[in-house]
Amino acid sequence: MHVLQNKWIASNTFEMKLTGRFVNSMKQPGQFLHIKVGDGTSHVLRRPLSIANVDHHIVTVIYKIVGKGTKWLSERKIGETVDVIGPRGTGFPIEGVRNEHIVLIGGGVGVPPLYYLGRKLVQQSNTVTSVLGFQGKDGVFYEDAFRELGETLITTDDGSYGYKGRVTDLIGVLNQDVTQYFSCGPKPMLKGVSETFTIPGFISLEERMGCGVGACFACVCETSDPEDSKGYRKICQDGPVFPAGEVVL
Amino acid sequence: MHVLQNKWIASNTFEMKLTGRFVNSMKQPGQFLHIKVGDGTSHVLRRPLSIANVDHHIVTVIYKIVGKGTKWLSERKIGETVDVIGPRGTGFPIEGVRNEHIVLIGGGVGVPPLYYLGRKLVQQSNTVTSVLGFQGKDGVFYEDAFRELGETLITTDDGSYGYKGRVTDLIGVLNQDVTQYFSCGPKPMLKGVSETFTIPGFISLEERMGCGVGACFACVCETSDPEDSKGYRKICQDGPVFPAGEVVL
Amino acid sequence: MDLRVSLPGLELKNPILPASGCFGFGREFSEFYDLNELGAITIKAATSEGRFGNPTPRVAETSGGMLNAIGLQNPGVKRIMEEELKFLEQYETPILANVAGSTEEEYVEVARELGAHHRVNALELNISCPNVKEGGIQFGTDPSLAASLTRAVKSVSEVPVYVKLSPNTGDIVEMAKAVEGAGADGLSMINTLVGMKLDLGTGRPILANGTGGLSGPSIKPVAIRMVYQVSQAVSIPIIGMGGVTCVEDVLEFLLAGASAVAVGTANFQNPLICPELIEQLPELMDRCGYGSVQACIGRSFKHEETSLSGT
Amino acid sequence: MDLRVSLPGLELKNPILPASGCFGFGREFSEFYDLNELGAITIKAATSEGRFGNPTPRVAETSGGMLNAIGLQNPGVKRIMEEELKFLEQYETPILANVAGSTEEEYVEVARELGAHHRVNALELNISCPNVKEGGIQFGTDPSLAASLTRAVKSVSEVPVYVKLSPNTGDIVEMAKAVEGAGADGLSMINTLVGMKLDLGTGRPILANGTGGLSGPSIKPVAIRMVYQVSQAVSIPIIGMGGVTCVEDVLEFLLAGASAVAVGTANFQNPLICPELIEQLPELMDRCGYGSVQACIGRSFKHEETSLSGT
Ligand SMILES: Cc1cc2nc3c(=O)[nH]c(=O)nc-3n(C[C@H](O)[C@H](O)[C@H](O)COP(=O)(O)OP(=O)(O)OC[C@H]3O[C@@H](n4cnc5c(N)ncnc54)[C@H](O)[C@@H]3O)c2cc1C
Ligand SMILES: Cc1cc2nc3c(=O)[nH]c(=O)nc-3n(C[C@H](O)[C@H](O)[C@H](O)COP(=O)(O)OP(=O)(O)OC[C@H]3O[C@@H](n4cnc5c(N)ncnc54)[C@H](O)[C@@H]3O)c2cc1C
Ligand SMILES: Cc1cc2nc3c(=O)[nH]c(=O)nc-3n(C[C@H](O)[C@H](O)[C@H](O)COP(=O)(O)O)c2cc1C
Ligand SMILES: Cc1cc2nc3c(=O)[nH]c(=O)nc-3n(C[C@H](O)[C@H](O)[C@H](O)COP(=O)(O)O)c2cc1C
Ligand code: FES
Ligand code: FES
Repeated sequence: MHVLQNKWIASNTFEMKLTGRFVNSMKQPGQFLHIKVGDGTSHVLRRPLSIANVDHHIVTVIYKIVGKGTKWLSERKIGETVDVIGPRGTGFPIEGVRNEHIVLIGGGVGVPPLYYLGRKLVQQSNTVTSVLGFQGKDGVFYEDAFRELGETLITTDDGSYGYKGRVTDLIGVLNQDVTQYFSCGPKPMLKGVSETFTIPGFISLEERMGCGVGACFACVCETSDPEDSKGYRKICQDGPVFPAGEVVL
Repeated sequence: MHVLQNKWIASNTFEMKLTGRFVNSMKQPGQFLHIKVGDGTSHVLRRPLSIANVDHHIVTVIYKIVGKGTKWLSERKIGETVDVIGPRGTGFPIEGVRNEHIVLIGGGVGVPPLYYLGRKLVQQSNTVTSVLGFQGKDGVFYEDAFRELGETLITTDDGSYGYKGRVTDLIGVLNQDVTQYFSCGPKPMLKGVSETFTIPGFISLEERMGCGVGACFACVCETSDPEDSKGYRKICQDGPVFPAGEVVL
Repeated sequence: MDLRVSLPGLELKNPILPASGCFGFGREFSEFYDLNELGAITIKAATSEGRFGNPTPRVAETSGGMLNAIGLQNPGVKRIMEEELKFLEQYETPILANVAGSTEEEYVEVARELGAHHRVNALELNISCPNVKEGGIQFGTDPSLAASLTRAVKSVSEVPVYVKLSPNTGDIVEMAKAVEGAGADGLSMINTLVGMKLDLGTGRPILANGTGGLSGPSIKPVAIRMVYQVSQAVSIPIIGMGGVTCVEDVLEFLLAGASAVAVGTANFQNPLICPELIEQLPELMDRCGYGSVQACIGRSFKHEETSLSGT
Repeated sequence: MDLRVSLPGLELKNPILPASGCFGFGREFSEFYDLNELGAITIKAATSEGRFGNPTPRVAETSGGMLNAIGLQNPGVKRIMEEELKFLEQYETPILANVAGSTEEEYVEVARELGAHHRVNALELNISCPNVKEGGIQFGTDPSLAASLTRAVKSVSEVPVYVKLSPNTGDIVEMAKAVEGAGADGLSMINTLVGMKLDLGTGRPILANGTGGLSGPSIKPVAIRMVYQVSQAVSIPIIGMGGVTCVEDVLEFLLAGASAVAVGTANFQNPLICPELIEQLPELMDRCGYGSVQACIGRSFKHEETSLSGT
């Protein structure tokens, strides 16, 4: 796919816009792109990045530089080509979700897929409240974009912006009419979120991936139900989104 | 060093002009630059390329794409930086060479260092005749540049340009007043050249290199003199240029 | 250009097959291309009962390679036959079924069942999985254990048996000869080298299992060397693998002495790698002056023999 | 930040030293920086007589690594002492002298001479050179031969003896324990993995020697795994090496259990790599929360022990 934009939007965080094949099949929020990084075979594994938005043949990903692959990505210039497989995985099941009050809960690099999700939900006449957690003020991104979708609460670990603390701390103050939650972020956060809420919800998991297409069994997680016929789920194929409670966190 | 130019000049052959540190120390023709190719550690060995010219803080190399490293080099764009160690090695000993008639004999990627050598020799009031061999018409480069230095004979393996045959075939027709020869090219050519000539000469060798600085013993060749106290020479340090007959070809 | 290779149990229309464990049971890749294009399909290791495998993380990237410690996760031989081989019935491509186990009895049981399945053309005895304590690696590092296991499996298998060798040994030739002597019909080599990567943040190994198997371009020189040495020491054919990412690598394995070439890790970077290699191979062989795959096999040393004997 | 490490015979002011064979005798690199910056210097293998080594080509590049088959070229122990150690007298950096040979007698002779030289602080017994038929590799793959050689060398050496282990073995821990039992004062690991690369044009191996030793980033996961396993099984210190190219790699070796870290192949890409690593190490250690090199050593498993024992 072609790079249309690749810009710094927050501390070590970049927003990349791509266009090319596949974009039209990117319809379900929560899916990811599987991106080749580096030249030749210097990096044998692709990097999964969530779809943060799709708009007029343009797909957006938002990524944080954490290692060599994301570093390499951040150095791509406009007009260059990036080798992308996607969309992969099973995203948030929002078909038919209408006129509900949904809360989106995201932490760090779990925030990006929630934006596309929120946009879709609003298009489907839902009310959306977003609770987004970041490490600190420097790391906050897309605040205004989320505000356009609905009420948006920001937390930072160090209190340098918004509420000081974790997103789970705010669950109690949420409006009682919330009907469902969708969440993406680090495992401890997802655990906290799914243990705190009593309403139904869906969570999106991360795991180190090999193939990213369901063939290598690198990314499995256990099902909560010991009677489940398979006993496991593949995050790259059955997920990354699962109904809260389906898999062991 | 900074890339000032990187252009196709003949079949699979590129001319790259660089500027930066070191250029002022590049005084002896026949030395080489030791160039890092690829990103990070995808290629652990540098590539040796002869200095083809030095002019006003600009150094020229001419290279043929034969593998991944030269391919990578050919994709460098103006303004990019290339990591260069150099000048390395011992070149042609031309200090004090004046008013002689010198013949330069080069084959393929052995031609580039002869151009800088020829320029220096002409500056030192020598007469220069060049005999340059290429695979075919498409591969010929720098013909006009050499003609400006003196008489220039071109041979091609397939006869598609100039004389058909090998550079050694032309040694017989050279003017009798030739006093020295300097040669660079593939080993069989150097062998032919040094066996045909009776006058003194210098030849420049190629070998796969590890360090390129004399520390790893990858690039040694045997001395012809079995009584030589070391018995070997390092091409990257003692050479690549040797008096004809000093080392075993 | 003749790409055919005829191996015990496997009539390959071209020498390219996916390596076990990197291709699941073919289902996912069938979305990318028609599996009938492949020379053969190696399916993921089967054990007698289903196994969940190791805790995650199970993979980590290294310079020019990767580590995996999947831990032989598979649904067990029964479900593999019922669900996966069933799915593969729609294709004609020969199937090489990878067999794993903790005990000789388990190997024998799995081999008996899979070898009797009409869709399985040959077995690949995985005595080299470094990632589970009870994964057969003990068989893969001791030539006499390997030989006795090979003999036991051969005695029950209805199809030819390829033994997959571990590179984690000081003497690969000895191992190869031992299993050849025990009746192996062919060899697969190499499995992964045992490696480790630490997470500098936590100070601990990235893989939950601690160590993992190193695969990818990094290990190709080791694989080429082993295929080169073993193919000159045995007379059974070798399926070569380890770090193949491009058509030049395929030719290198053939020249080193492999009769077919399996592609593992590279499927992860490029799901279309196998059909691309099949498409590109004739042109490269032609350029290098080979008229058939058969003519390439072992050329590196056959060549030498010829020139040494003075002709 | 305390970078000091105290090892048998070697008082290192920092844990970085060049690996044997990738640094000659220091002369060439002394043009790039002051050798006094180094923790120690490992010099190229010495044999009793000068050796010319293997025919060229002696090196080939691989994906993320390289093969070499230099073949122990060196001017012989006498000239090394007269010319090279003489040159190194101007520096204060401790010297680890690499000892090779074809027979036990040769090793013993070289070790006696080098060990008696006032400029040599410790010996590194190279029982792992894969590149010459008579290069000691037989000692490196057989634990009892390795132990007897170690004993013989220890009995004549005036300085501590480090044994350099080969990774081309199925059981590195057994080998390490054997030489520890025979009196080794320390271990160096790893030497190169045996590999090969073919030239597709000629069909033959690129290296004139056929096989060569694989080094560079490719082999790092194997090296880390071996250091991790061995450091938990022995109580003598380890000089770790294999594929170090950046300061993160240095820390990874320390955490895995190495007490010092040698840099080989990376000197070829960046002649300034050693001083650069020394300069960068404090910042990285600080960022990862380590106050001294000592605190890093073996942290990967010491950590585990702690958490397993529940504290
Ligand atoms: C389904 C999914 C969606 C994701 N979406 C986003 C996103 O939208 N934005 C974003 O910034 N990050 C996202 N991540 C995390 C992202 O994939 C990693 O940060 C990235 O792969 C790190 O690559 P690297 O080369 O920079 O790091 P390195 O540490 O050098 O990577 C080495 C290897 O580890 C893997 N790895 C490292 N960290 C992670 C991680 N947290 N999760 C999975 N694999 C990892 C890499 O993929 C690679 O194989 C997502 C992960 C998953 C599984
Ligand atoms: C002193 C010297 C001067 C040279 N000058 C020139 C020049 O001016 N122009 C030019 O086009 N070429 C020159 N060469 C050859 C050039 O170095 C190789 O063509 C180049 O290194 C190939 O790199 P690659 O990555 O494209 O090929 P690959 O085959 O992928 O390289 C793999 C490895 O082999 C080495 N290698 C491959 N071919 C050669 C060779 N012929 N000589 C030495 N090493 C080789 C590479 O350096 C690398 O380490 C010179 C070689 C030497 C030794
Ligand atoms: C994720 C993964 C899973 C693997 N699983 C198996 C397996 O189940 N059985 C087996 O024999 N080999 C298994 N292997 C080893 C490969 O089949 C192959 O031998 C090895 O990876 C070297 O080839 P490559 O470098 O092309 O990947 C696995 C390799 C990987 C990377
Ligand atoms: C060109 C070259 C020459 C070597 N010569 C020796 C040697 O003489 N003695 C020795 O013990 N190891 C020798 N080695 C092995 C290195 O010391 C080191 O163990 C190995 O290369 C792994 O480290 P690296 O990946 O950092 O290079 C040599 C390695 C290379 C690349
Ligand atoms: S990453 Fe291979 S199965 Fe999910
Ligand atoms: S390349 Fe290392 S000595 Fe010449």
